[in-house]
Amino acid sequence: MSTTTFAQALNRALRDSLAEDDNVLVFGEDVGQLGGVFRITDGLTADFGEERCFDTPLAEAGIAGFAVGLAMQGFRPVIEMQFDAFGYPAFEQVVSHIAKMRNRTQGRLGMPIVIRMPFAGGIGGVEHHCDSSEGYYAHTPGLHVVTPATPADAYSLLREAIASDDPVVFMEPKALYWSKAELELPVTTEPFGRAAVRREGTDVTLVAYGPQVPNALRAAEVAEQEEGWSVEVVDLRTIVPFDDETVAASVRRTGRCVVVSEAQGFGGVGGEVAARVAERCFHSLAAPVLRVTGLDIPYPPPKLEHTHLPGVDRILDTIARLQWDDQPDTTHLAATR
Amino acid sequence: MSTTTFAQALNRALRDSLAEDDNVLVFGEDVGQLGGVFRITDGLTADFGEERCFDTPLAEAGIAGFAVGLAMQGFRPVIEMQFDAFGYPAFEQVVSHIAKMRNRTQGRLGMPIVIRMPFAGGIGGVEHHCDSSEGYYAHTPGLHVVTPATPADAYSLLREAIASDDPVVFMEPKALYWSKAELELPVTTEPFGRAAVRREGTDVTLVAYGPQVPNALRAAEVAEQEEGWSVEVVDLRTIVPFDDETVAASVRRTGRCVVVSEAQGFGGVGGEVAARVAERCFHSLAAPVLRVTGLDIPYPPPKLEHTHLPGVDRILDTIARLQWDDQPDTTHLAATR
Amino acid sequence: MSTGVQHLLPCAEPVQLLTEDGTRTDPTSEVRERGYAFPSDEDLLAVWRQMVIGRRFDAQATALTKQGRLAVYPSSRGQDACQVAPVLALQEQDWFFPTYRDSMALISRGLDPVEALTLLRGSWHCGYDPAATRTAPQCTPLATQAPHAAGAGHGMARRGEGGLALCFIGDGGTSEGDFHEGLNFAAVFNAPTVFFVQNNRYAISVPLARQTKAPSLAYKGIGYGIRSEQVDGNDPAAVLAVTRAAYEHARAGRGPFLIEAHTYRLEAHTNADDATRYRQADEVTQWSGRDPIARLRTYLVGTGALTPEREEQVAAEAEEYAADVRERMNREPEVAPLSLFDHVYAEPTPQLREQAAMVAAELEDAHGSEVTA
Amino acid sequence: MSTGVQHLLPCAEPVQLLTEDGTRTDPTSEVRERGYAFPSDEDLLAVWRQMVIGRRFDAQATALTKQGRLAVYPSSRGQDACQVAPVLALQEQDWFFPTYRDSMALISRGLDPVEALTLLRGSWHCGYDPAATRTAPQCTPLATQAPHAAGAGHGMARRGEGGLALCFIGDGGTSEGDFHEGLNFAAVFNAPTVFFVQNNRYAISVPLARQTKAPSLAYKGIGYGIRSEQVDGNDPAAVLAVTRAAYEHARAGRGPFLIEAHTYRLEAHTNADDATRYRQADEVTQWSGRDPIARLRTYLVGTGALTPEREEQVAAEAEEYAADVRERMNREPEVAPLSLFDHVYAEPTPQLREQAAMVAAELEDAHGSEVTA
Ligand SMILES: Cc1ncc(C[n+]2csc(CCOP(=O)(O)OP(=O)(O)O)c2C)c(N)n1
Ligand SMILES: Cc1ncc(C[n+]2csc(CCOP(=O)(O)OP(=O)(O)O)c2C)c(N)n1
Ligand SMILES: [Mg+2]
Ligand SMILES: [Mg+2]
Repeated sequence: MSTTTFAQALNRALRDSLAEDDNVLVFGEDVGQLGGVFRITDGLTADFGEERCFDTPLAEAGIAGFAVGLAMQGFRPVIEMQFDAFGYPAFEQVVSHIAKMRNRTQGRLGMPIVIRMPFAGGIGGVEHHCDSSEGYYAHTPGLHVVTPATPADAYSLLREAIASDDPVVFMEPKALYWSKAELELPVTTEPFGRAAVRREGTDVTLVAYGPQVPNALRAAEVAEQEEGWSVEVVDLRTIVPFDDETVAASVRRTGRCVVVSEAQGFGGVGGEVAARVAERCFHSLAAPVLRVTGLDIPYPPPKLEHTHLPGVDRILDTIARLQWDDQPDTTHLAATR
Repeated sequence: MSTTTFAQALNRALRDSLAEDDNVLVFGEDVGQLGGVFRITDGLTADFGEERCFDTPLAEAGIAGFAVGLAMQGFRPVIEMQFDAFGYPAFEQVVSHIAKMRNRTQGRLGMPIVIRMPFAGGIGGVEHHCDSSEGYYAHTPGLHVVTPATPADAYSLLREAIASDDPVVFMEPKALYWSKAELELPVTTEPFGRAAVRREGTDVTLVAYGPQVPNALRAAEVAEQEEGWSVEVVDLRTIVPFDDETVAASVRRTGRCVVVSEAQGFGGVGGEVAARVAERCFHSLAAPVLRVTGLDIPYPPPKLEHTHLPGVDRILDTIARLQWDDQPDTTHLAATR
Repeated sequence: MSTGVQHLLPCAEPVQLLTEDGTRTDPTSEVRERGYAFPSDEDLLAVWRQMVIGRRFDAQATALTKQGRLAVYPSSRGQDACQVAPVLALQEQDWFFPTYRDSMALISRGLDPVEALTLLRGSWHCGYDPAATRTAPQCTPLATQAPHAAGAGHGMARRGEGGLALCFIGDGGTSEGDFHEGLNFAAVFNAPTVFFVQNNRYAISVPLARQTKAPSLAYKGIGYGIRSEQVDGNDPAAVLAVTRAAYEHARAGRGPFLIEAHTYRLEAHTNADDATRYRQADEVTQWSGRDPIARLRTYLVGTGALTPEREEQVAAEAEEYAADVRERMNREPEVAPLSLFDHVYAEPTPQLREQAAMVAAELEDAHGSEVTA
Repeated sequence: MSTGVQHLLPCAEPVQLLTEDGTRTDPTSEVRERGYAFPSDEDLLAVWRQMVIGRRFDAQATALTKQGRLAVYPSSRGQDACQVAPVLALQEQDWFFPTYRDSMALISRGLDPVEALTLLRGSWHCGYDPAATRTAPQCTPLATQAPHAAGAGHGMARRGEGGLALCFIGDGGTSEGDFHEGLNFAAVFNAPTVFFVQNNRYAISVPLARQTKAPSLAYKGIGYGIRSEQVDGNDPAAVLAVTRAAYEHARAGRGPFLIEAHTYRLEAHTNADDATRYRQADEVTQWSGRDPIARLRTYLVGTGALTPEREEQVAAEAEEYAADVRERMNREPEVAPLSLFDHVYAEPTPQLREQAAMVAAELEDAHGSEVTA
């Protein structure tokens, strides 16, 4: 066991994939000699050569489209969008080509492309550097959307993403890059489509992903200590595919649910999760499913980001709204099933 | 009163806005002499001159960005994205500039831009011509997202959009362009942010918008005739701002709700609506809020689009799943409030 | 201006090897220096034959729209030289990146015409196998194929097997950002990719003058350090000669090449378009007089390469081809609703399995009620 | 090549009016023909003065990052001539479109330095009033300002008041599709927009050779039919002369103009960047020797326009300027959490009012608990 940061786990996953398969290519802006602005690709050019890890001109649609062409030739491109908001210029390539190619061609032409994208905030970044754009991609059929929250998942999910025959939008929570775990690499965690119960509890389920998993865990602890609520925390890990089973089983057990998502709330992943839970667990719910999300505003400047971000307090306030005093008759609710 | 099509109402709204305000400019691909591929801008160049309604080079980011520059100079651009999917190249301009400019500049620089976008399917269009992209825009703070479903709203909401000091993504359901109403123009309907109860009912609320409003109304009629269900139909009219009041009031009255949206369901507007309703009307609900949406697939080829689209049958099937036989005790449910 | 950049600029006038009435031009010194060799009769005969078949096919496809057998059809009549010559000059290992307009080019590449028409028939998006045919799906979002072709070219260079990528694009498409990015990537990575602009003077209704103020679209090349040329796109000999030079350039590892072919779309944008709204009849008449097929025919008859017998033969071949297309397109294609779920991902997600089950149940119901009805 | 296109191409070598050691060059005939007039001592003195103040400001801003007073700062040291001359040559009615790197240009335009630093301080996004200053918010998404500047230029032409738009962009930014679309729109609409590329040879770590194979970025102009020039970006006299010619061209209704200024970023990309990872120290040393301020100083001392007294005066002015910036930036800025909701729309939506109420209640709570604590 040794201490591994999230960033190191990602770097190692890239290394191991490059070593294993000659068709894996890593490219994007500043990923070569510089090793990426977050140093996720550090040393790859030195160790695997310019041929395998290289810089491109500054043009995100070009990067994504170039990856499409390379994928047609049997390569497995792993591309980086330097920051979430700088993925928008590539939107058309991602949505109309990368996501749809397999479908358009009746399965004859898959797109084994990984789009790495540092996302979300909490790092004091100026405008356009802290967007949460997972909602756009999750709403696009044909893409997998992966949001690791631990160094082990960072490694294992990235390996799986690169090995996948389908495109993966791999969203890396910037605020977690320097988070650590005791870990021996390589490690294999659960595959795509499996959520993880990160903490068990009986009173309420917090569903979170990516940057908000640590927050949810902190909130759960405080809730237990200060209010005596037993809080279960589910980490989605992958938004697409979605693990209805694990989420619904948890909420059916606890009878209450709060969804935590850092993105602006309206029309986002948080709404999808809340809607699914309410649909599937209706008769088990003792209170409405509530959401704690970012505000419906453009990501704020550094000095105000703490007001925007779902923090422990806001999560606790929301749990408190789950009508604990009403003691609704869950037996009767169950009878209406 | 005379018979007016949806398309004519839009054309008239553009005309009246052009006549009223010299700063209104209409531009995009083929909107000039051709009058647009759907003829929505028919005759505008002839009547108002090349200066006011004109063609541009084929470049959607360019069109949107050019509109930003013109808006900075006090103009009110009304731009057209020829088809929904061809709005994707402009995504960055829309999301990072048009949507955010007022906010970035502390209210000093508004973006009175209308982005007209024919959307959704049902017209036998080939790939990329029938996307439902409202979910992407509704998830973007700073944009109004408007989805008229009647000729009267087409006129009135477009006038309001052009008069608005904020950007509006104005989504025109292609399948409704040739729908008709007896109507005298100009007409003023309810403003942005007000949903309309298009049909009253007591047993279940159908919430729909844009292309699915007529479907919801047809389904309501069949449901009444064939099953004796009294179905209320709410037309959202504008997704952003959202009319929680009207929607929640209806669902609290009926106790049941089905959300109908043509877009692929996952992570879309349908999920947002379902989540809001379930949150706000929890104790009035006799059954979970269900959704009827497009499938989570790329928009299908013409010969298969009927399988994808939420049709009357699928809406009826879904209403049938609302646990009518259980006769849940709504009194007791209310008591848990 | 530095002479070091001269080779990146196109000729001042479009390269022409055959005059409008089918006689050989006296090539300018520029044309000679650039090595645009006049093709052999044999090669030109092959181009002529394929143009005749292509045009017949094109007419047949337009007819199929009237019978409701195609959802829509964008004709390339008038652009026949561009549709045929660059494609015939490709090698099998090369990749071709066509647009929605390039159905004639697809069949020139040897694709099954019914598979080629799948998109426009509306039974699926892409009907042919891109890997087997080394032909990308026809691209509708303008210019998005440019970076694909750059990537594919670079990919082939990496494989080292001598393949190249040919990317078709329209004049309108050159205004999109993806055109710029595609050309730049191709240049920076020295990809063997040939960009072939069919400048047919219109983008639906938008005339070239609204698209660009460049002296010619071929002047865009130097901004990427890409060798460029402009050619009379209705001169099959010139189109063949210039594309061949471009392929040689690319295969020799000298990087991408940009060709602008000046041509004209004789039909409306698609059968659904009304071209009289935006262009004058006499313009169309004028361009009809510059017909690439007639021009090449005159030349080949003149050299004796094209005999009346051969002409009859090819005409019959074209009729047969069209009859086959007509016959096969008149059969209603099979479309399986549940196939909608088959290829969204290699493995369907649980969510898609749920939705497929719902659709299956609906179909069962419908089938059931049909049976009882 | 047709001589008709010659005027759209840049000079073969970057225009230079002052040598590296500050003496007047003997301008080439090309330079003379193009009318790049050597500026007056008075004008050059104004440029020199502003460069001295700008560089002092730049150093001060870098120092503020070390004290945590700025979230980040992208220095433009070394690019001083580009930051100052084009901006001083603008008229008040003109609009300026800067990027994140152009803080020195912002203060050259007369903006309040604290307002100009708001973005980088992190207290809001844009701190100045774009309409009042006729300066767009600093643009971070690369090249997206190019179509804005085209639209603004066109808008000003419509108003007929003689204004123009100046658009700054980096070498890296020229690779983005929006650069292409912006230039093309400007050309097609004949907008009075001047695109000024600060080619500082790096885009963060990506060197120019990875960005383009063009002989020079100025060769991109002809592809849009845009008049283009390349200039020694460390020669303040040449930068001033060429931008002035470009402005005259635009104001005369002759359309947009593209300038590439060859320069160098002496600092790292931002204070957070480590430039030693991707470039050699001797390259930096070499470019340090081409300092635009020293060069112009030598020249002006030579002509007698710059006296020791004036130098002292300006140095003092610069110190005062920096002291004021330091002092004001050391005060903690006021940021009102509820202002987050004020300008998302002209009128907040009901949803935003709900969220504002939630935040207000949280603040009340926090305040309450502070009071009771
Ligand atoms: C990104 C995008 N925007 C708009 C369209 C709609 N559209 C289809 S064809 C066309 C005209 C294209 O003109 P051109 O590139 O000259 O090709 P041509 O049709 O003349 O072959 C347009 C605007 C599209 N397909 N893609
Ligand atoms: C669309 C987009 N992609 C990526 C970035 C991240 N980024 C910020 S500055 C920069 C380098 C820009 O280089 P250049 O255009 O040469 O300007 P310079 O920084 O040298 O002034 C990059 C890649 C961005 N801001 N916008
Ligand atoms: Mg065309
Ligand atoms: Mg640079």
